[in-house]
Amino acid sequence: MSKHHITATVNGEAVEFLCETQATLLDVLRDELGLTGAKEGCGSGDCGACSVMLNGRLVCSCLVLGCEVDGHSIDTIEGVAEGAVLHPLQQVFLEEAALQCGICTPGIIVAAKALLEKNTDPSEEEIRYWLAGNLCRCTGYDKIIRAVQKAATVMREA
Amino acid sequence: MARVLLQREVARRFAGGLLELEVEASSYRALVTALDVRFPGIAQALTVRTAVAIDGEIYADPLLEPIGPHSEVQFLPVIGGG
Amino acid sequence: MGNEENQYKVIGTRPIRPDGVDKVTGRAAFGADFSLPGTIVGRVLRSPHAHARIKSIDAKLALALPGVRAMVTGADFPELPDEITAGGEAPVNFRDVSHNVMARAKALYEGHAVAAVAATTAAIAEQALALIKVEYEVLPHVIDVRDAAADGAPVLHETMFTSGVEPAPKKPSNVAGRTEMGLGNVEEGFAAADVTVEREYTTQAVHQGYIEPHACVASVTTDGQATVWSTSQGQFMVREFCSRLLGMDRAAIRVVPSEIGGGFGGKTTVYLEPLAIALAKKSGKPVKMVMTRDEVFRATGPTSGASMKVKLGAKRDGTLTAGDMTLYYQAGAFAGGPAMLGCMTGFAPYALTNARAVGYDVVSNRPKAAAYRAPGAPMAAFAVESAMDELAQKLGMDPIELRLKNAAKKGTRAIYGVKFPEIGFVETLEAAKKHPHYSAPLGPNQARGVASGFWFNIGGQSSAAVHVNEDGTAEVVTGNPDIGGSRASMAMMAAEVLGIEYSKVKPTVGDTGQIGYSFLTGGSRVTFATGKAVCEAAQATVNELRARAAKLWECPIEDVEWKDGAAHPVGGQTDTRTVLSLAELAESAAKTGGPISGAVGINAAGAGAGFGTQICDVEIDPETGKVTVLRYTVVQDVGRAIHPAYVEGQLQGGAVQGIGWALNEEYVYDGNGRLDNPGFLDYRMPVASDLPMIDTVMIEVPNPGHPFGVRGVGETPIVPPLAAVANAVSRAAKVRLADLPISPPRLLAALDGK
Amino acid sequence: MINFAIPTSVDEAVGLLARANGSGRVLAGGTDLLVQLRAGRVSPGIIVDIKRIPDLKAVRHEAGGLRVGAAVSGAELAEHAEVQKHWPGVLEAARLIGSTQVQGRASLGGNLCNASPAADSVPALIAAGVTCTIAGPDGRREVAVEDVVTGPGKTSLAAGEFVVDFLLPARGARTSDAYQRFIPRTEMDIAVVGAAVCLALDANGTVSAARVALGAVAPTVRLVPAAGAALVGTKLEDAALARLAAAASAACDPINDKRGTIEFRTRVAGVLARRVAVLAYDRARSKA
Repeated sequence: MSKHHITATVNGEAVEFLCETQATLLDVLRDELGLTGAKEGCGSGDCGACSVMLNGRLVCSCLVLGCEVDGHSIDTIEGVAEGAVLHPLQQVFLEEAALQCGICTPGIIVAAKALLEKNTDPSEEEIRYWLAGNLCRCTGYDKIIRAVQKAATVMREA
Repeated sequence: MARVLLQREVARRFAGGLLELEVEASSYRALVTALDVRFPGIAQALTVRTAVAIDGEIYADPLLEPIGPHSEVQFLPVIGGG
Repeated sequence: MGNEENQYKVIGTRPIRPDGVDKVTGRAAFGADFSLPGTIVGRVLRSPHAHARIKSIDAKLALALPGVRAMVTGADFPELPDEITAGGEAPVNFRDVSHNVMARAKALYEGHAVAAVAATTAAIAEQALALIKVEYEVLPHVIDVRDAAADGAPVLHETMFTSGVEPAPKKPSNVAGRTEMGLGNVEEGFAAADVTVEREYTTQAVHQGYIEPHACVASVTTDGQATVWSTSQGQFMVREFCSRLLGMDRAAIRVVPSEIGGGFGGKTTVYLEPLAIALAKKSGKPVKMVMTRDEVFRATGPTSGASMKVKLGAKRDGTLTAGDMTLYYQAGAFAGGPAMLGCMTGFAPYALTNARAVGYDVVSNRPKAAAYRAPGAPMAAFAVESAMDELAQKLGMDPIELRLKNAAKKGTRAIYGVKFPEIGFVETLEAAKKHPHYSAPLGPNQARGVASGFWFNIGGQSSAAVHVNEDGTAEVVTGNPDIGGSRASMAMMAAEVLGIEYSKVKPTVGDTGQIGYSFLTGGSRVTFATGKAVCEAAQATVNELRARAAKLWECPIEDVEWKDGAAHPVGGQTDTRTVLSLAELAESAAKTGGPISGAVGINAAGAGAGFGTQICDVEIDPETGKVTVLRYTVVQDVGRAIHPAYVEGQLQGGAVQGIGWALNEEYVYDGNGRLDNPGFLDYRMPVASDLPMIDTVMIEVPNPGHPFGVRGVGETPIVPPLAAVANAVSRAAKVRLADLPISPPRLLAALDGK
Repeated sequence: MINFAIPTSVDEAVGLLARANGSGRVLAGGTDLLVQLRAGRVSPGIIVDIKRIPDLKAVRHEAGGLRVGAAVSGAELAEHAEVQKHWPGVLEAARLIGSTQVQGRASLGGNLCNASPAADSVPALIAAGVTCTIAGPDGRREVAVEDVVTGPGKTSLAAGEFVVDFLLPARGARTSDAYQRFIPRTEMDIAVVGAAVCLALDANGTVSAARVALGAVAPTVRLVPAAGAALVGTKLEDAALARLAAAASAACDPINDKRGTIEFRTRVAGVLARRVAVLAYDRARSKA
């Protein structure tokens, strides 16, 4: 048996997949589960485009093996909106034009959501350091930081 | 007569270093034909890597552009971009 | 379509982009997100040597590996003539492009493609690469541009004889070309100067750094029809390049653009697509190819490093009397670096009557340079704007005043000969001077730098189609990949012309079979040129709508005017002529002649030049040489901001790329000519915590060449920052930093040496 | 074909590694291992995921100190308030390993056993006098952290051995620590120089004991006794700090590479040691 049979929970739903030892969680999400929202920008944990939540913690899915996640819970960008209702971060990113090409956006939204769940009123500096592992080459980060600040306000007032 | 300004390299190779000259032409096509009569081979050189500014307006493909009696026609390198 | 304020309903507002929801929910499909049933995986074998003769390639073992379906090498690609091809776009030597995507007799840089295989899985493809036996004869290599230009350097191309020098050289060299341009008499200009400054400057090769690696899928049917799904800055560029490299008709290749995850000029050429088509043809299977980040760094982009010398002369009152510059730009392994563009742009912001610029295009054993946002301009601007700062210091003048004193205006002749039309450079300087940032207090070890910059912006060929739907909504189809929100701008311009709501317009980026030829997304041209095409297509649609109303009213079309999204009878309503909305005309289209559309193809001239001025505050740590950017302001003439938020985004993003170029980004080579930092860990692009907010001031000096006054905005913002940062650091350090990047060891050494 | 196992006890892990005859690799946070796997720098016969061994993820009090499982991630460590209070230098060093995402995975054990001279947590662990438990086929042994790494990528661990946990020793009053590193950016870089200082003060605020460790300036992280000695008996007067900086710089044996030059590293090691000593001193003083 050259592949591992893994069961896990992805975005609240039970999934099963087969994977080889070297396959990363990112490979599994994209190639086995059809969840292509997480992107591979570097494959070495330096860009954050593949950010997902693993058992409630923010990780780069390119630095997790698929076979590690047996029995674990994974949340991806595809699960951030609740049905047709966008998460406040998603809505604010749209309103504030906090994306240009959009390739880093899924990772940044997953990461920012993790921050706002821990800290409902982060400072600019806290947001910048929290997101330092999410590279964006288009925006210069300005609108991203402002969008996270605004989303925090929206969420606090909700 | 339109005032024609050549690029230094083209001027050196084909026009004996002449950078500025006057040409009677009502279109770009006629202007290049006239230049080629005077400086054989220049027309070919002006079709590659060359753009044209007619009265300050840059054209990548000027073939059919009209030339006014007092126009300034400036040859320049093709400009790309990122 | 005039240009007075507040006359627009849609232009200048900030609606949500049409592709936005897909992008915040992870649905948007980028290059690597596409697959077809039965797709196999293509991988590239790359040269481990900087310069080597390929003596033989033995693939027997690789091809025997179960799961391997096809392999290609240089022998599979036709030889093309060694010539610059003038087409409807920038001049290209397709022989070089072909040799760059797949090496022939020699590998010219580490990472140069030597062979490619397709196999059923990525792992098998990787195994197959390891089984290919390539016999190399390693040759001496050269990396540095000055070394490459020197006598006795290892020559990359035996057929390269420097162009632009008389008499033509008899010996081949790495200097592909020399270019010279000028105005007036430089020697006389310097003789008339009271003060001169002269210095040498260097910048390093930097990568565009898009987060999305190159990726494509190619499928070829047995009758030779290819379809390519790929991420690029131009589906028509991909089609043309593949057609030329593979000897296929344009009509035999359909290119479907994916969403593009950043390009910045780096996706204006092909790397994988021709290989994928060739592998798909051989294997009979769809082939997917995705680069790793390592491959992106080793084999694509970057832009040239430069070695430059600039001299400026001025009167005591600051009036420039002469400028002279010599630029050596890295071209990478093949000719065609942007030295010429450096010569054209460096002095462009200033009214110089005596100026000379000499540029050298030099090849070396590096990946072939690709366009990067205002290609060639940031390096020359770094040198010239640093020299301006030094001159201001020497004259005891405020650096903005010095620039104002010499600023190019309408009618100023640039070094490349053209007199500027309506431009807004002076306005950017005035706005920068007035900005509170410019007079804010500074603390110890802090200083402020200013620099300006210029970029031409281009127009060119674009197609656009507007289709009125049966319910009164509309489709807008263009042929330009949307790299930063342009679909929103296209929809906004169409909505404005049609007179309907933005939300009723659906913009689409068509594939090569769905829309007419469009030059690629680059040169800051899309909102200008393709936008102009959209305006004209929308106007044609309006004319057709008026014609339909005229039919219904049984009157000449001249009696129908279009306003607020409806046909109005000239002279007011009558019993038979009541206002007909676009929706009503759409509903009755079948009765009046069928579907209502407008389609145009244009070759847009009149791209307005872009000027900008930027202010940067830094603090230096004198003990470690570390630079912190404290505050940053970008001022730019944007002509007319269609969607101001995305224009601001261009200014901010361009400035930050320039900050990275100034402070940390560089290609580092080891002694064997191998890239030592091919990843985001050690190729240090700015991260969120490195930066302050980037303030923007948009000056709107409308471009008369566009219906709404649009100028390109994407490239200009990367031109000033190299010098803005360096000038700030130089003032804080009290020593001139003339070599980029200003990394901590370099600044510390400069502080020691002062 | 790489095998993969998820043991649930230390003994089971030891058995798996022992049977692998040296071809086994331990997977904790994976932030180094996965990068090496992808680059083809390692090709293990088996990967042993130790994160489901309860002790490896535990943080518990022991002898006035704290026993921290080797697979505890930086983010998890930060959730223990006493670490912040008593070992702020260790925590800030652990928290500097990589991005927020990497913090969710990277562990002290991995950071040590990857054996990089630039590992951020290691100077802090050494300065703090931390020991670790190593389990292997011959049982368990307790080793000072500074004795684990023997060279770049090399450790003193025998085949089949792995690090189980760390003991952060009890901290007396007026004792504290600090760690800083120099990087070109503000985040996401590997340390060009790292400096950790742990100080104990007497009632008068005079340094009674000091340990200084430097990272990225030699083939392994260096404990620099001369630098510590420069501080003992002082209140960090300028002269003492100058002696510290000189001793720190003198202890450097760095290389030129893409991240820094010999000259730069040597110089900045002194600068950082001085800055970190001041920080540790202030912390110790405020911890009556």
